[in-house]
Amino acid sequence: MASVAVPKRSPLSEALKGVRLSAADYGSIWSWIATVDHKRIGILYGVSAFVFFMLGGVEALLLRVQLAQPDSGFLDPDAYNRLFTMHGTTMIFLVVMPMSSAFFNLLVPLMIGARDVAFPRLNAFSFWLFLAGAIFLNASFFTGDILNGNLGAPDAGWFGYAPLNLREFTPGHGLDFWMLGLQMFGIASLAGGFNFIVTILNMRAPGMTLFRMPVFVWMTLITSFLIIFAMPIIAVALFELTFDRLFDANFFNAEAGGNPLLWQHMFWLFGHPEVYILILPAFGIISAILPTFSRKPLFGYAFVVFSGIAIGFMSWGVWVHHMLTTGLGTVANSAFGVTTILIAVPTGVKIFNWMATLWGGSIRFRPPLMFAVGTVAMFTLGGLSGVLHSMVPSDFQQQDSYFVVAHLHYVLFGGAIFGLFGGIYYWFPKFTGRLLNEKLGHINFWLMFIGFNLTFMPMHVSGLLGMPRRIYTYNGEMGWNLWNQMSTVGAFLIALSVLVFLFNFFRSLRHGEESGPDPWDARTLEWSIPSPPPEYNFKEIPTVSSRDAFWHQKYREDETGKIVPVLAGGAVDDEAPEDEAEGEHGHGIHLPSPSYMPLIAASGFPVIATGLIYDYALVPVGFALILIGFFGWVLEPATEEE
Amino acid sequence: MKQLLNRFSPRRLGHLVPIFVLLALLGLFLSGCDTDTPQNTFDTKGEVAEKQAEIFYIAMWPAIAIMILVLGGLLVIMLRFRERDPKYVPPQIHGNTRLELAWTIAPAVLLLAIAVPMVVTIWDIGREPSEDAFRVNVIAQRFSWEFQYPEYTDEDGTPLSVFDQSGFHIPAGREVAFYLESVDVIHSFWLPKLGGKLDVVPGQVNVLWLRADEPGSFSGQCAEFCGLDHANMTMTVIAQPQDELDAWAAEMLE
Amino acid sequence: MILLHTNGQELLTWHLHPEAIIVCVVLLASYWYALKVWRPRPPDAGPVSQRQVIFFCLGVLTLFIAGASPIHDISEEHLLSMHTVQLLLFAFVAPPLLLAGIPTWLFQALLIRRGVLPVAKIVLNPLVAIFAFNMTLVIIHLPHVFDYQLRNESFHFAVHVWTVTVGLMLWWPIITKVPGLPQLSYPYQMAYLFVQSLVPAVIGSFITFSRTPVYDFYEQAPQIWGLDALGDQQLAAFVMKVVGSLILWGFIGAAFFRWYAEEEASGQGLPWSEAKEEPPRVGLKSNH
Amino acid sequence: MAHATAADHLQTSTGLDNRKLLMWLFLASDCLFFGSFIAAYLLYRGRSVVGPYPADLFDIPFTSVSAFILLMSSVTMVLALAAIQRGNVRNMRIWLFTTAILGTLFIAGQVFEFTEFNHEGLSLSTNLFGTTFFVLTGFHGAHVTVGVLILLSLFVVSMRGGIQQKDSLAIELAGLYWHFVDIVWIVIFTLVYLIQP
Ligand code: HEA
Ligand code: HEA
Ligand code: CUA
Ligand SMILES: [Cu+2]
Repeated sequence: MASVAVPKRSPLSEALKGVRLSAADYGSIWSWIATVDHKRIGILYGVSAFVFFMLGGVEALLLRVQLAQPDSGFLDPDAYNRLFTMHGTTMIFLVVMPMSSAFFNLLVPLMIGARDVAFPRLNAFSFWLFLAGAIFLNASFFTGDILNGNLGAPDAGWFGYAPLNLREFTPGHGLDFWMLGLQMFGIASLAGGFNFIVTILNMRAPGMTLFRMPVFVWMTLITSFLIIFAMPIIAVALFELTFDRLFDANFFNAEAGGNPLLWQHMFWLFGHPEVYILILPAFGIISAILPTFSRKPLFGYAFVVFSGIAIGFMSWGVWVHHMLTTGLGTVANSAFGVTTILIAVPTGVKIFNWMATLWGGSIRFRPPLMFAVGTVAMFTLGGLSGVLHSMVPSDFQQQDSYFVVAHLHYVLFGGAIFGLFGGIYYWFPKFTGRLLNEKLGHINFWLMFIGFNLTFMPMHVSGLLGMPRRIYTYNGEMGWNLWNQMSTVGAFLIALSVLVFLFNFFRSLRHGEESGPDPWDARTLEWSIPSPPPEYNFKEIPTVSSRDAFWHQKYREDETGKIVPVLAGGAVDDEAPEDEAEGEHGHGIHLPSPSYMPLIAASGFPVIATGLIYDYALVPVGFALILIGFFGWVLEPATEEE
Repeated sequence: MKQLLNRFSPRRLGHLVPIFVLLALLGLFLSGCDTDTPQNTFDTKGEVAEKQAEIFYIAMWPAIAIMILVLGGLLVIMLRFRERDPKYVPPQIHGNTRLELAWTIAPAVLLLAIAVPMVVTIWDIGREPSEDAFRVNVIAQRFSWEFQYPEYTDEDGTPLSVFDQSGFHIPAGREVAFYLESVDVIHSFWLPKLGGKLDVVPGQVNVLWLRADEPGSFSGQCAEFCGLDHANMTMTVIAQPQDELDAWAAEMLE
Repeated sequence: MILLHTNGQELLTWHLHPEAIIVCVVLLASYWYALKVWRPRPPDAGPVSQRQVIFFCLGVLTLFIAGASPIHDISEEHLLSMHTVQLLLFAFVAPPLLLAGIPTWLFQALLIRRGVLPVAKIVLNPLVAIFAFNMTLVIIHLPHVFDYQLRNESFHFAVHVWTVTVGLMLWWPIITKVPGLPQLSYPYQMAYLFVQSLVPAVIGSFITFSRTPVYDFYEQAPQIWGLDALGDQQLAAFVMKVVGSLILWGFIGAAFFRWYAEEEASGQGLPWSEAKEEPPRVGLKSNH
Repeated sequence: MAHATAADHLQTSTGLDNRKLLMWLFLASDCLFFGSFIAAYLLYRGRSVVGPYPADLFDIPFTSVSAFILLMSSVTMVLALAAIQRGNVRNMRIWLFTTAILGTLFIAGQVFEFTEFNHEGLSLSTNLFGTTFFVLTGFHGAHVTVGVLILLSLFVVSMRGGIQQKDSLAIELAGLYWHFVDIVWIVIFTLVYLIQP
């Protein structure tokens, strides 16, 4: 990790020079592969996450078709089990988390007035390793005889409970791919987490104190801390599983005295902080959107921030609410029931502050605002069903029923996905220079909103009517038919809304209305630079003297206390510095050079994983790749030599 | 007049459509609660299920109130504060500490209040089964259930053991203590009308007590995903008066 | 099992605890002496505020309740959970109150003097304090030490006194601001308290999920209030983890909002009313 | 503050070097790795259904010696850092190399211990003790190995003149990591070897 200055004549750095791109190659395919620019990495994250969203969505549609009627033969049980496992795993790890990472990457440096993240190459490494893990995980589909409908994917559910996850009960390689793929993904998230903490703490523009940072940046900081403390726990659980499955160890083997509940403790000790890792970025996004579209500052900034910190902390003390029915005893259940319901308090503080932000504003109904308000409303519903879960005795009836499925989709789809869509509508112009079509945006929103409620509201009912989750079939007498049909219809409405979005996206990329630097009359720094932002972000690093700095540049109060625009304020100077090398008092703007090393290092991981499953000979090859990548990385100069 | 008309213009009513949809769904949702379907958790037929449903209601009504508060509040705000003059910039209000305290403390108090009956009920239904409970050992195995009745033994002293998923018998009106054991992976024992579930964890014996108030037949199923045929790990439990049960057992033992 | 018939009621009677009473009286007497008789106060310092006196008395009262009330007896004879309540009173409640009750000039008079100051600087160093406190916490919870403590009265008393002492060290940088002695800025206070909240949580989780009673003593102690040894132990862990964190997080919150207020007060740009026609380009002002 | 490469001539907001902050965060996160493994070990202590048990195998004097060696390597690491901070590259090299050697000795001791245990019938799959013991100490051993690799790389780079007084941060970071791994061993040694139920 330590980087070392190598004397200029080092043969290794000479040799490396041949394979290095210079910043001038910006634009070629290779420049994307070797990129270390946070904006490009952000786009790569976003696009991959969206592809996986479609994949996970299609998996969900298959599930819904199967469940549309009782005793359906559309999918066989094996396929069904693999599909819901992949659906859950994909949506959580390959969609919401990387989509959030996309926003971290795109926005954090711009919002704090930095040229890039603290460790650009570590950032690239993190993306490539995520992609490697994601592809590796999905490759498991092909380990079965896929043409004959035998998928090879994992089939133990997204939380893969022990001892079902042992080789004895789940033979085949699907689960091996799952555990190793997630392991890679975890390392990638860790790298990202470290990077963003350092970036936010250390790379702020002059005057950008912590309390002047946009709430989105705060949420990124909190999420990153959650990541660096939660990921190790799941990593250890997966390590232990790996040893059990591949080397006959006994961690979860009840016969040898092992305790299967150990897995659950570790999984949920990670898993509950994880759900806040999923939702806090969306909270950050709507904390940016609501003030802009109501033309008011965020209400209760300090309270919104501190409730985020409190949620982050409390999330460590509630994990047993996923294990209320495992027989841990009345004391544990009471204790964790109480801590769990208390987490509604800081979350409520956020909800109320958002409402107060809108109150008294001048609200513009543009698509980002629609999605943001949708998030507040739908997340509240999801949160409330969460509170119903945490009422322990009633959870005995709800646990592992469709009521849980309803809850988790309300918070994850209604909260996180709606928020992320809002973010896409909001910042699309910043990174493409064009607006997404507004009419289509509204259609997209209403279709998704109605489809979403139609899909998941009935699941509350079917759950309370005793429908367990993860069943591929049910008896027609159970009274669940109507509710399931509604869900299935709703799911296709959602799919339609996603198609509308895709159409809008591709059309607007080419034909969208030009946005200019600040289409929404926004408040934060990223809108003070041209759209799309130049490679170097800020021609001169800004000096910040207040929260919502950009807004204060545009508006002021006149004698009567009315707020009036400043005539010359907010004009964005989008000429490139005449001579780039002369940017900042003769220093030149040093951009980190592109590098292949992160990709090489990341590619070692799937090689090792494949080796562990199929042929140990590959393992050293993988290690060699990693070493080559890391050494090259440390030895090549970080910026182009002058 | 014009203003009034404007207030109810189709465009504005359009905004209300989703709310109507939501309300309609909510209505359906509430109506779902009192249908008579085999695994309806509200159609309680035993003490434990009843207490659990009670707790559900204790939390549900405040939840619905808060839902109306938040969704209704949002709706009002959206209608009342929508942009009228694009040039208008509202006063920049940064916060209000008293409000913040209010909406921190009020929910906390509400939650602690509903936590009291919750904890009481946890201890209430979480107690050990009583001395005179009818004991049944339940052995879960992928993907079927086995009931063993230590109270009914044959000449050699081996207890009566039943594998018939379509009819396990228990006494009505008497507490039944289920001793749950698994021979392979984790399952979950669930008879919705009699009470919430308890997991069947290999390597430990979990004890769940339930009581069927009246004779009847109750459907239940495995609730923890346990592999390929988890969906079909169902069971029907028949509660009958003690004498009928004894007769049934005697017949089975032959 | 002599006390098998005990019901909750008779446990609530008070017994005489001379050592606790002596400690409390000595504390109050010294406080009174320092304020009324010794009065080393510099001429420009204000009088002791009523609030401070109340805090100090509450602190002493807390010590008394923890050391001499039925809490003490139950924790010593029956319940681990009550023992944890007692520990919280000794370590997280009494020390902040006592510290808040002592005026700054008294600390200065006591600690800033030759021979004392260097020691005070070391002892009150936050790193030393947090280390000492948590080592104490871990060591007194080791099963052997713990069981011995319950069987030996004077050792038990010493443990309590020591707990209060390290508690005072722990809370020093949070409560007091004495020039010349170690202090922490608000963000560091938050970090400090956060770290402090981890150790009890770890011990707490370890005890919660132990499937057998960790401490022999309570396993054999007569049960009361329908709690068996395991349930009692889980309750103890809960108290340690949740109540302990609540206290710590109260202080973390306070530090956060004070920090915020401090920043707001110091760092506001030009107020809008003072801004002239062309305000400074706040967002994009150049660096140099 | 050290200014090692061109990239960080910018001042940071906290004044702490980016890489140093990164290292601290990494170590904090690593604590949870070790914490989880240790928790699993403690949870399963004394629950093995078949032998061999810890008491049958542990050779405390032997392990104490290797623990002592690792402890000494922390001292030499401190000396290496002190040397480069004074600008004494030669001494730095010597101490760096000594540290690496001591680390290697420790690994060798662990390999010996593992094979010895294996001979006496303890493998990863024998019982819970085998499983948790090998995975925990093996994970620590892997950390030490990585540390040795870092030290040797630094040594090689310094032989080619790549580390000067201004680059002392690199040594400092390696040292942070090394001391951390050392402290973890003290914890493991105490909990696994010394305190037995
Ligand atoms: C983004 C993800 C996310 C979020 C934010 C949450 C938030 C919450 N969750 Fe959820 N949860 C999941 C994702 C999430 N959850 C998932 C994926 C599962 C299933 C895992 C699986 O089994 O597959 C799950 C499962 C789950 C369970 C286990 C159910 C079971 O299996 O038996 C429980 C039980 O307590 C629970 C509770 C809660 C609570 C109390 C909150 C709270 O944080 C909610 C707080 C918010 C509010 C309450 C609304 C706003 C507040 C106000 C307006 C203030 C006033 C309110 C009151 C006074 C009540 N969740
Ligand atoms: C962020 C998380 C997330 C998201 C967004 C979703 C989205 C959806 N989920 Fe998800 N779901 C989970 C997380 C998520 N889910 C988790 C964690 C589980 C638990 C898994 C487990 O038990 O292990 C779960 C389980 C789960 C189940 C329960 C399975 C079972 O227990 O048996 C069901 C059943 O209906 C379901 C349905 C859906 C549907 C219909 C959507 C839809 O909203 C999806 C909409 C998206 C699309 C439709 C994509 C768009 C595609 C196109 C535009 C292509 C066009 C193609 C066609 C029209 C063919 N999900
Ligand atoms: Cu058994 Cu599911
Ligand atoms: Cu949770």
